Amino acid sequence: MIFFGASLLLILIGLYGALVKRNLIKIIIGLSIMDTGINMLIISLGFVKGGTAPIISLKSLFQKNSLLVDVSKIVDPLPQALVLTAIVIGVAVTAMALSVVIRMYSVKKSIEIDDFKELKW
Amino acid sequence: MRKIVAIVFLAIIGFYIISIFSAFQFGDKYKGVSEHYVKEGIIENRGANLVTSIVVNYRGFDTLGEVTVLFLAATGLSFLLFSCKCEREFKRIKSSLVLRTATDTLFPMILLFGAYIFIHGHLTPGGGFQGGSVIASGVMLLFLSFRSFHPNHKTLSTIEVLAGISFAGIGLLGLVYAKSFLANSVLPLGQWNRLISAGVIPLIYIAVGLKVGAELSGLISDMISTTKED
Amino acid sequence: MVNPVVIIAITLMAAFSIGIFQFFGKKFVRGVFWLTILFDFSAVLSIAYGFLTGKITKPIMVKIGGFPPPIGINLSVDRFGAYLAVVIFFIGAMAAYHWLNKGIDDPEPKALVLMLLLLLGSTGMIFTQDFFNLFVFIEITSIASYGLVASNVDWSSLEASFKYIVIGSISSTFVLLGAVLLYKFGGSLNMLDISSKITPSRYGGVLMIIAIMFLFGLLIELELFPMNGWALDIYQGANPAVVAILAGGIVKGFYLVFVRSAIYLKFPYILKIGLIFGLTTYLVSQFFAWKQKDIRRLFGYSSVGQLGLLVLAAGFYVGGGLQGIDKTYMLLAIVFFVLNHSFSKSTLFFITDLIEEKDIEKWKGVLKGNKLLKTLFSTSVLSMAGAPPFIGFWAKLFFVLAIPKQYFYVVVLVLLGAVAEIIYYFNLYRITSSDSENCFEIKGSIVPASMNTLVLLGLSFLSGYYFFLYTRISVSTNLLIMMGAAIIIYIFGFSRIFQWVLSLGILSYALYLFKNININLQGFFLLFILVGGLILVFATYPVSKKYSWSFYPLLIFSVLSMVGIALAKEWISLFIFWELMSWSSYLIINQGSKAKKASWVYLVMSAIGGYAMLSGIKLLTSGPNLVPGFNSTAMRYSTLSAILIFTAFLIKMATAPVHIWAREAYGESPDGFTPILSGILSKMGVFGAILTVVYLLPHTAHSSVILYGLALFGALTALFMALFAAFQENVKKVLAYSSVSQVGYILIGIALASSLGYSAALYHTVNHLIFKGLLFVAVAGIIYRTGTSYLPEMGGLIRRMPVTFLAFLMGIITLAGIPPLSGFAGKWLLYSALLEKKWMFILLIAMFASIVAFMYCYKLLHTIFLGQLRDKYIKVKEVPLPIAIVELVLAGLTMAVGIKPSLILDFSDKVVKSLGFYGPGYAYQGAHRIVSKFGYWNAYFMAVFAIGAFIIALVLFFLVKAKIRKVGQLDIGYSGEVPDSPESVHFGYDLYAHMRRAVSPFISPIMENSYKKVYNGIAAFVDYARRFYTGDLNTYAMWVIITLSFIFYIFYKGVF
Amino acid sequence: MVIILEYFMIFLIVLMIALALFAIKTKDLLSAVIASGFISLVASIVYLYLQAPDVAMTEAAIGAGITTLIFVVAVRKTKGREK
Repeated sequence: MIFFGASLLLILIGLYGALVKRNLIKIIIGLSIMDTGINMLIISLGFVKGGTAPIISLKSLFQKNSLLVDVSKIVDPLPQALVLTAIVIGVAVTAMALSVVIRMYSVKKSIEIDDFKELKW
Repeated sequence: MRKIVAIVFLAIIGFYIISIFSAFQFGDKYKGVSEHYVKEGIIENRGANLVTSIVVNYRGFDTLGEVTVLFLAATGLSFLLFSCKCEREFKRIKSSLVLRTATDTLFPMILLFGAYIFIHGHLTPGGGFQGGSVIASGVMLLFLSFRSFHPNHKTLSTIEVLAGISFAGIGLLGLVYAKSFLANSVLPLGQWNRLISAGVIPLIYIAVGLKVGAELSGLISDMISTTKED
Repeated sequence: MVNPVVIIAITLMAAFSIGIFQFFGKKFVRGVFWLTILFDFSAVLSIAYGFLTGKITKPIMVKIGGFPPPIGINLSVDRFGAYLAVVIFFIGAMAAYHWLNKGIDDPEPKALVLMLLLLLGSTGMIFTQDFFNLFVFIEITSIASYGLVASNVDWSSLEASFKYIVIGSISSTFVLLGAVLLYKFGGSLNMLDISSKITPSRYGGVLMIIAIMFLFGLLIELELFPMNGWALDIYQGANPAVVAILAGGIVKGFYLVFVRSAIYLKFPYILKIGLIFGLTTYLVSQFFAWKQKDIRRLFGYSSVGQLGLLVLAAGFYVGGGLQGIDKTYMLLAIVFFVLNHSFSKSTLFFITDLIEEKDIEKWKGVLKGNKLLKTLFSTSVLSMAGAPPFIGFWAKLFFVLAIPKQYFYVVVLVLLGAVAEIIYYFNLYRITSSDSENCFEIKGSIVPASMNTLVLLGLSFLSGYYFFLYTRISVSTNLLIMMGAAIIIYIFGFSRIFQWVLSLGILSYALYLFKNININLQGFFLLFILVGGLILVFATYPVSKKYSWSFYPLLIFSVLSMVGIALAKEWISLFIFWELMSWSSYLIINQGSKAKKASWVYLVMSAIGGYAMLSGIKLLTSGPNLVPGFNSTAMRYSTLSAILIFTAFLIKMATAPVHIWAREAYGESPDGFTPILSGILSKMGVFGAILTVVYLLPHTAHSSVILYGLALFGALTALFMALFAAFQENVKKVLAYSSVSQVGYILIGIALASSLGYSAALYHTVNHLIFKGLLFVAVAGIIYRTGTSYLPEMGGLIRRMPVTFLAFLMGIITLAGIPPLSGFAGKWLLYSALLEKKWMFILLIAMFASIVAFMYCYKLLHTIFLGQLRDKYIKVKEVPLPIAIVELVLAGLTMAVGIKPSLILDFSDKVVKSLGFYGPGYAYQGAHRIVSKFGYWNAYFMAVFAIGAFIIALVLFFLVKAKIRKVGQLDIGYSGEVPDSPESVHFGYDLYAHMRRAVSPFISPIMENSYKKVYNGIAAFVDYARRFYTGDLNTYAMWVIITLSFIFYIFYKGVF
Repeated sequence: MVIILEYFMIFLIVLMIALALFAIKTKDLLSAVIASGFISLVASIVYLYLQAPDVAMTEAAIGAGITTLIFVVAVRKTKGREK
């Protein structure tokens, strides 16, 4: 249960960074913290008490085309697969955002939001 | 002021999201498709690592999308950073002797380790993405230690393209052989828990590993290299 | 048909392979790019074609990985997905072509890769049937757009891109969270599978929060108020080619995904979301755009508004409880809205990039000169603003018809927003079509915009066809074919005389077609329009050369749409042709060189009227009957609907409180068109008013009050407009007020609702066409020769234009209602009718108004023709032949009718009888003696008497002529200076200055000023209010969070 | 043993949140970046506890490694400190 709470807190702290911080890189850091929080939430949603990792590599567990281990003792593999994707997507977005920030810096020599309010109204 | 408003509204959202957790007990059993994956995964795919089975086979389409996202990020990054017609330049401070010597020994091993990870993706934890990023971290080490190092972009691109095309191509082969895109029926499934098993899963993971490795290396090199005007 | 997954695989492979091809050179990359796009486009086209022809009926399900749906991912291509994919690839190809043509910043291969993957991502997003896979494709789409948005030489695109990245990340976070929680909830990620596990009753608990989170992520991408600041910044800052594909294609993909997810999730509050957020977004953006100075941001506001409307429509479609035909209508409305917006808006964005000018004021005169550009721009703007016969109009119409009647306030608000939309779009159009010395170079290729417009035109045709197909409204095919012929006239724009002959040919053919028509109310007006139109169009040829090549097609279009009004059998078809008439007449008036502002006011007033009519018609509908006919008298209608419908007609007649458009629009409209505007077009208001009084008012409560009110309006109009006319110095404006004043008399006649009243109204309608057509045509000829419409610059023209003078004189006599000409009979009938009804107060005003009318009658005649001829007009010739012919024909007509009023009264009698009265309320004694209960009048005797008096006066005039001394124009002068300004040398200037003080409180433009004040007040308010979009990223993000908490609060009724 | 592990997890979680707060609060961008990298690293240990070795590897390699690297590069290129 504390994992849920912790992930939620991470998400909210990350969002708070995006809402309040005036520095562009700080905002991206906030978003990446939020990503971590979400990933952790997904993993903890897939956890099963007393379960093992979804890798069945011991000979004793799988014989003659049938699974010997109790299914409910293996944690849910699907959320893990989803998180794999989510992490990669997260790094892609971060890289994209940072490259935009680098370009913005090369134009205005600043990475403060206050210098990027030209588009409005 | 802004901070207070943010905290208040985030608290409201947090309050509502917490209510979800009352419905999902931590550590509860799961139902639905995952049961199928766990029960039938090995039988259908002969891969010991169920996560790999899901990532490459059951939800292989997601992975194709994921590879695309990374490819997109690498492309977009170099599109943005080099949209002016400046020459690229690679200048960094000189690194220490210790680092350079260590790199000489470590780099091949890191590459090998990365390759191991993605080749054994269907058997052990890890796979294309993990292996690829390990390889990229090896390349990163080269960046740190050698002042004038920069990878050959043509080679990287070629690896990337071939790997990408073979991923999609394997998918299309599945369409030809089994009337279903990305179907795992091009190769025989083989024996469970062997290196050569699980049909096309290792092949796909090798392609993904190479592609991710090349992409991330290119991405890092793009980030680090500067243009002359800076 | 191609397997949909192959589209995705091939596109991906192509995108990957560009990495190698870029080493061979740009040409290879472009080749790969175009081949891929071609393949994709033809593939989705083949699927869409299969759906369209009915070869494919069920959604195409594609298993991926060989696993059945809940286990593996699957694609599901349904009808709308396929259609939308076609649209996306088409617009994507056009945008890419445009961009390549303008030149992409250096790493061109990378840009093409991003473009391909953007299209791929949105296609996948539409096709997939898996919640998590949807998230992946959303991310592909988003990241590709982040990169593309940032790509512009202008650094502001970076700012836009960064804002998009942050808000987009927040959005996709919620989508991801929602998707995973849905998996946890339902045990799978397949949309159908989840859907089968959801029942509405489960929405009491956590499902509500999960669904809200998932849908909210998509809602952010739909740019709903108040969380759409980032989107507007993208529209403003990013490369227009990219914006075109985003606004035209990608956002529609998000929309489809949103609607589909809401359906799968069985979300119960989708209508509330539409009503709260969709409607607010629509209204807010339509008003915020008013004072926008940046053209791209203006279009951005419009796009956002359209999305709001789409969300509202989706709310009704999914959760509005629609069944049967309503649901079909709403679906069609949504499809049409999407198509309209995609093609028009992308065209507009292409055009902004062709002009490369951001400030609206600098667009002044852009459309002058380049016909093709003008056509493209006008088509898109018209379609966006919902002008018939373009697709945006049919969309709006279907939408309004489909909304359930208990949501009438939604209809009103949506139409209000539509008026606001017209206000800013045509403010822009006013600027772009005005004269200016600015020189514009088109930078780039015009091909994409043209292709888009071609598709738009095709779609408009199809959508109109579908409208008539589904509503089963009967429409005369002949009429439509003739309207189509207007396009041929358009094509032959190079030869003005050919256009003229063709127009006359079409009108004559129409007259021939309807020659045997039954004379009832409709038939009467049909003949009236066609005969009057034929005569007046005949006179246009000499003056038409001053105007654009689209003058004749629009003219024919407007006359034929009036025919359509007369032929209408249902209120809806009346509305359609009414709008056609308003818009085409707007476009004609706009061609006047000083008429830009005037035509804008005319259009806005017409739009208010037209939409008031539409909402009134909406109130008339009942149950399944969505297209009420005139005779559906089964139920009692609400007074409100009658008033709303009446508003449209009153505005077109320009009666008292809504007259503000009349002076300038009449005064500045093309001289060839003013006679038609005054003589025929404003009479369509009369037609509609009679229709309403006859068919609608008897079924409402308070009908007698409304009638008396109408009569009062009419009387006041007659009086005040006559007064205003006396103080005008522009000949066309004098006649403008005069026209409105005369229409006031007609309105009194209609309001009497008695047989005598109708007779008076109908008689006067025709009579007014004759003499006002005559006067306006004569004035057109005079302006053509002298080049001025300013009264003090004229004078003494009697010597140069005797024929015109004679005709003009007869027109004035008729106008004044003096026997022997046709004017007298109308007044006699009207006063008799008023006496019969004992409306003495109105009678008093009407009579007083007639006296006031003498003031301007005298002034006109006197100032134009009498007095001294100015030197510069010494060599002026008589008016051109076609005009002279028309003058003489009309003068002959007024004389003939004056002697024999039954020429008109025979027809009006039939009409009055067809309206259910026993007779006209008067009787004939012999051929010329007409009797009512208040007396008799012998037209023949009076004519002889009056002509005799005239001859005696003439003889006397020549006998005493010897005593007149002639003074040369330059004989006046004081202090050694010769005054030459027209005001100081012309005795007719400010003829009634001595009366001005007495009546000044009555002639001050109170109404006009108060309208202006209201407009300026709203404009100032919205100008201030749009500071809501501060440009600050944190604030934008904050609004996202605030909106989410709000949604949680209103939709979630606690687990706690 | 199990109980010690659970306490250790609680410690890690508290550490993560503290790091997150630090990353948001600190004025020095480089420290913030390093802190956020640490969060990922700690998270990957948590994933191991939650029986997700694949994810743990990915998070460590990509989340803590690559992401931090590109952050550091970006911070250096923008020579940034928060105002």
